Amino acid sequence: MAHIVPLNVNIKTLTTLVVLTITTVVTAKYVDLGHGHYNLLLAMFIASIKATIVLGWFMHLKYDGMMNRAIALCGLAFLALLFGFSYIDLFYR
Amino acid sequence: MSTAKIDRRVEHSHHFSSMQQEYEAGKQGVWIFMATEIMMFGGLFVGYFIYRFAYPEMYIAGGDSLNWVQGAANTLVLLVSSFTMAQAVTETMKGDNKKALKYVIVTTACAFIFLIVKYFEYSAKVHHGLFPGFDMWNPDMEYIKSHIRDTSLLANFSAENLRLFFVLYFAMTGLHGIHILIGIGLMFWIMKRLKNNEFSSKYYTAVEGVGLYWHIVDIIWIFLFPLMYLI
Amino acid sequence: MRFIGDILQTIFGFSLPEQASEKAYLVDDLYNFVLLLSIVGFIGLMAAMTFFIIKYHRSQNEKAAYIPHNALAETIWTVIPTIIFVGIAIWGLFAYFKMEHVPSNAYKINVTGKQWLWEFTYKKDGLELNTTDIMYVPVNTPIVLDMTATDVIHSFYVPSFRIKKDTVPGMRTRVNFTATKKGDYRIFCTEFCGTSHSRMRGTVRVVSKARFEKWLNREIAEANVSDPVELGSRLFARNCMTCHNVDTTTKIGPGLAGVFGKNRSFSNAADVVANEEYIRESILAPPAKIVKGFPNKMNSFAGLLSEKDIDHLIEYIKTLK
Amino acid sequence: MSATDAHSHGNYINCEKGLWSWLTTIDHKRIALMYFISIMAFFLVGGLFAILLRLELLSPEPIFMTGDFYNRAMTMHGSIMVFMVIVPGVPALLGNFALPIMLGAHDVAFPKLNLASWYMLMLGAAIAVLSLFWGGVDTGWTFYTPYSGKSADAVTMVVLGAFIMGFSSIMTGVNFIVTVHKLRAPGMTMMRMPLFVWSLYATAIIQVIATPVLGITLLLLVFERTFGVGIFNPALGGDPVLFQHFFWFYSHPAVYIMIIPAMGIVSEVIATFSQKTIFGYKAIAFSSLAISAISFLVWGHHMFVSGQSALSGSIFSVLTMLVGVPTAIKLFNWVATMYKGRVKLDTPMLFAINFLALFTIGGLTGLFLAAFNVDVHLHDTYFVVAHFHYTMLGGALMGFFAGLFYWFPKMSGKMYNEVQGRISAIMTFVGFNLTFIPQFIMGSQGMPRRYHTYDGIFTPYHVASTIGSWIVASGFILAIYILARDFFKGEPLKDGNPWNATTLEWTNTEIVPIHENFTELPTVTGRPYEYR
Ligand code: HEA
Ligand code: HEA
Ligand code: HEC
Ligand code: CUA
Ligand SMILES: [Cu+2]
Repeated sequence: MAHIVPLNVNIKTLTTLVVLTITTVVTAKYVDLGHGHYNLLLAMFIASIKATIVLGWFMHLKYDGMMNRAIALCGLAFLALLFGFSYIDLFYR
Repeated sequence: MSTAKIDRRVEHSHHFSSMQQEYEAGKQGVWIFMATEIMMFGGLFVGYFIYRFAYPEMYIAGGDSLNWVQGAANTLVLLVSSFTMAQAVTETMKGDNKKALKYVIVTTACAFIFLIVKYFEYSAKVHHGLFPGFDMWNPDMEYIKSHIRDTSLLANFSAENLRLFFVLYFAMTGLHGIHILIGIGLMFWIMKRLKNNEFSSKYYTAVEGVGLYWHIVDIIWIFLFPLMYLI
Repeated sequence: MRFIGDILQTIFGFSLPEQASEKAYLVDDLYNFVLLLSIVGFIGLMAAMTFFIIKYHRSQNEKAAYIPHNALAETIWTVIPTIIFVGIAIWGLFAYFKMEHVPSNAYKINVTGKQWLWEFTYKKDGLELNTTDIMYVPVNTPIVLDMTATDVIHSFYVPSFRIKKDTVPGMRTRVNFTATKKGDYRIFCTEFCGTSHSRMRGTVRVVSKARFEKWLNREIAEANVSDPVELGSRLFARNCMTCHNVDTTTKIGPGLAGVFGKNRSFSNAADVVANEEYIRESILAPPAKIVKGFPNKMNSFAGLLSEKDIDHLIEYIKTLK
Repeated sequence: MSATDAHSHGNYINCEKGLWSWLTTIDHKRIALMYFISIMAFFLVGGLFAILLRLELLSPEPIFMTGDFYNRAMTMHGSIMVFMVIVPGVPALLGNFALPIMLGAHDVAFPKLNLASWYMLMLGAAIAVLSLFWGGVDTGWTFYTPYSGKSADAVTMVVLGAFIMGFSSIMTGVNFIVTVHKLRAPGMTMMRMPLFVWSLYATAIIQVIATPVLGITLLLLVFERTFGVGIFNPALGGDPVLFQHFFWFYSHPAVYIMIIPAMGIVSEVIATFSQKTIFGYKAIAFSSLAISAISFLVWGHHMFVSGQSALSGSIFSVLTMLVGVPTAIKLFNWVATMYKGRVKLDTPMLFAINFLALFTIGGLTGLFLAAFNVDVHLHDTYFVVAHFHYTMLGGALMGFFAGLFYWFPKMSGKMYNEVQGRISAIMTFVGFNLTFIPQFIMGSQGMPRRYHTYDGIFTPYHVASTIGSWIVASGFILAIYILARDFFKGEPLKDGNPWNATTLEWTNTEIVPIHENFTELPTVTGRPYEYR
């Protein structure tokens, strides 16, 4: 019925995730990007990549129908909204 | 069939018209629940960022006082468990309940390891008076000072604000921990059914659903780890 | 434009309170405009509906027509409301920013909301005046209120001025107005704040500039007396009078005349001679020594009165003979 | 299959007997009836509080309530009506009954989840109502911090109750979305779905996306109270306005959870009682989706004077106006549907007309509130109270009752007493306007809401309003009485489609549907409402 993800793909996914985790730790702990929120942004960027990989491969979104992708995206989009508007208030108060 | 006494599903429930339809419906239902999970944790993340920009130094101080090695270890544990869970789904889809069961057991073991590490972390925090409730808040400032990476940050720093960091730390990791506990419950349910050989290449919705749930729990941790421990 | 506004105001004015500030018309104009539009829209829609119901009642109409849609009609009633609604919004924004604009010469009063009263603080030449209940302001003078709250959120509302703003603990909010007519106007608290929310009312008293100056000079001088006995007597009147008389008669608590220096006996402690320490303790920890024959009715004033206040009270109580 | 055999005789009501068979049923129609009973009970309790409030407000000074008692009654009234009556009302009761049949499905996608949802509502409601015995709650239904962080102990209970009821709402939402996506009968394309189903679909999206945020907000409030954590407490560095953002991120979309399904009912009723195809099917269907999407962008209009930044206020004001557009489209389309139709004013249609008139007023007064500077004057006055009663009571609840009378014959197999039904519709209309029009006027004049005592100048309006409340209450009590009595004693139907409606629940089922809805799934060949 649905796509079966073989062992070696799962292993590759895991390896990538582990490598990215190490990157997160190293960049956050030992690379100082100076003032501002650059370290934060970098860490969030890597975390987003990791989340995308989990969503795509472990959670099979890559092989899944449009609808489930849309549902996942929908959650994220509305979350972005909550973020966006709350910040507009806080930063311009 | 020779395995007649085993309650193996070959027939869809009465209100569906095919196994395929039932499978897709079930999976979609789980996905929608995942969207609600995203929104729920999302609210906490919004709170996190708002206060982070309001009191950056307290987040640095708070984060530095956490044990990032334990955090990183837990991240790896969860990643591995995600992998074994994904593999369990793969095996179930192939119809091999036995192999799948083994993978689920490893996943559950990882979940327990995670909780044990968490227990040590929490008790260390409580020990240093960093639990912001039940009148236990009594921060050990020496401890904070000895961990902070840049002592100049302590200049404009108040214990009250530090409290906010630990509020969010305990709220977010606590809620995440509760999800892990629920996950463990679901794992046991799945294990029982795998043991009974209930799944087949035609019917594996439950395993896949639990898998999806487990991966979402992992994703949340992927964000929590750098935000709490590293940055 | 003002002319049209005035006409609408005469028609619909009954539903709004008296305009008593310079910018009140900004609210009323838009209110009246939307009201007019709503009435037209509502009557139009209802008239059409009633007409259809009567004309096409089942007893009148044998066969229904088949009209699944009509692009023109639907476009019209999408586009026109959009324009009107967005127009209203933009009008509202401009009016809002006009109202929010604070003239640079505005006179500043600090407002503090607390359960359940409003406190107003005037500053002049480094002196301060705190009042409650009635806020005096000069007429035709731009005023800006710098507001906060001490416990929970309240909201400062003067209907006749068309101003309202929450007062939030830990935050400063501002509101401004220019009163145009002398008289008394109501202040309401419009953010739910507990038991006596509905009693958290006050008055703005708009007076001539000269009278305001006079009032302020008098009150501020009054308020800034430095004689400890005088200050103590005021504190006493505000906080203690409900339970204590200043002679020897009993009210809820004992009359305090002549207490100082006398031997006191208690139902729960050994006798002492009333000295400053004892009075201080009576104010901060009343139950420690409960005067014989009296109930333990007095609440501690710790946190409510400052050290200075207590010194003043003691000085005053000393004088009671 | 064995399950089917047990149900193969009789209809869904009498195919199984005994209380236990009801409490364990997973038949969506039976669950709907259980919701019927519970929601009507909640409504009467909520209404009772309203009547008490109105009695107390007869005089500017207290009559028989203390301030604390009034505040508790006001909070209970608001919370019960919102969380226990009008949010679950249409979707969980009428939606549960009609949605699967309208789609040509045997049941919702997850019948057990459906039953669990009912139990969640009951559990949450029990906790919330029982809090009365722990001293009650006096925060208003909005639970604003910091007040709610320190007021009465029972806040924690009510908030937990609302949290649990939130899960009930999410479960219903998930169920409906999946049912719509996956369980449509052969030939039932999305564009052939009845408009009620479209509206429930749009509603379910809001339920699923917005409710979790309410959940987390309430949970934080519970933490705040039990651990004293201080996220929303300025004294501890928290931000009280943040609570309002979180709360309204749910609660504004929630008002559309209330109204969109009612709009769906009105679409059904108007098409059926005009015996004419609905005007602008697509526009009505998509405007539901548009409303639910835009509804997430406007929550800040509840916070215009809260100290939120002027920039966000401006953005929210403009976006709020945009919500009015799809709503206006619907109203115009409904009236256009009557044009050249064959209109008959039976009870459901009368309630639908109540809806049209009253909701239009409610919506139009929303425009006053959405205009940034006008709201400065009107915020938290009785103008707002009148606005939301016009939308929630005049809109959502009238639509709800239209639906109750409309589907009543299908639910019970009986016909209600038409004359009495019409009387109840007219009574609610008259009483409603008498109650709430005075509130618009006194609100504009500056009467603040949540006031136990008030300034004497408002007395005449309050008296009129209280008298009106007796008439509305009698109207609704009459309506509920008719429905309850005729469920058992009404005249049995001879025809399974008394309204000559076109949707599957009328055309393709028995007079009272069987347990499985259809013996054979229908095949759909065209749109609904094809009266030619
Ligand atoms: C069912 C519930 C419901 C619905 C549908 C609405 C619909 C709307 N609401 Fe309302 N609202 C509430 C329930 C609801 N509301 C509640 C409960 C509160 C108070 C909460 C609390 O504080 O306790 C509230 C409060 C509230 C406020 C905050 C007030 C304040 O506290 O200061 C605002 C402000 O913008 C607002 C606006 C609107 C608008 C613009 C709409 C729009 O969706 C309306 C759109 C409809 C129309 C516009 C009418 C139809 C149009 C025509 C017929 C077109 C023809 C007319 C012309 C061309 C002019 N509402
Ligand atoms: C769907 C929602 C809904 C509904 C239907 C109603 C219905 C009514 N409401 Fe309510 N109301 C709210 C939602 C609703 N309300 C909300 C959200 C608030 C805000 C709360 C807050 O500020 O936090 C509010 C606030 C509110 C106030 C303002 C309180 C204040 O600010 O101080 C008032 C005052 O008049 C009021 C009146 C009424 C009246 C007269 C009815 C009438 O229509 C009720 C009709 C009555 C009945 C239908 C039943 C009567 C039953 C009996 C008389 C006895 C029988 C009883 C048993 C057998 C148990 N309501
Ligand atoms: C609620 C009523 C109440 C208020 C308000 C109150 N008191 Fe008292 N007070 C009492 C009672 C009753 C006693 C006697 C019981 C006791 O000693 O605690 C008392 C006792 C005292 C005594 C000891 C008198 C003695 O005879 O030895 C002093 C001094 C005193 N109060 C001062 C004050 C001052 C100063 C204030 C205002 C800042 C104040 N009280 C406000 C009720 C009150
Ligand atoms: Cu202060 Cu309401
Ligand atoms: Cu709103």
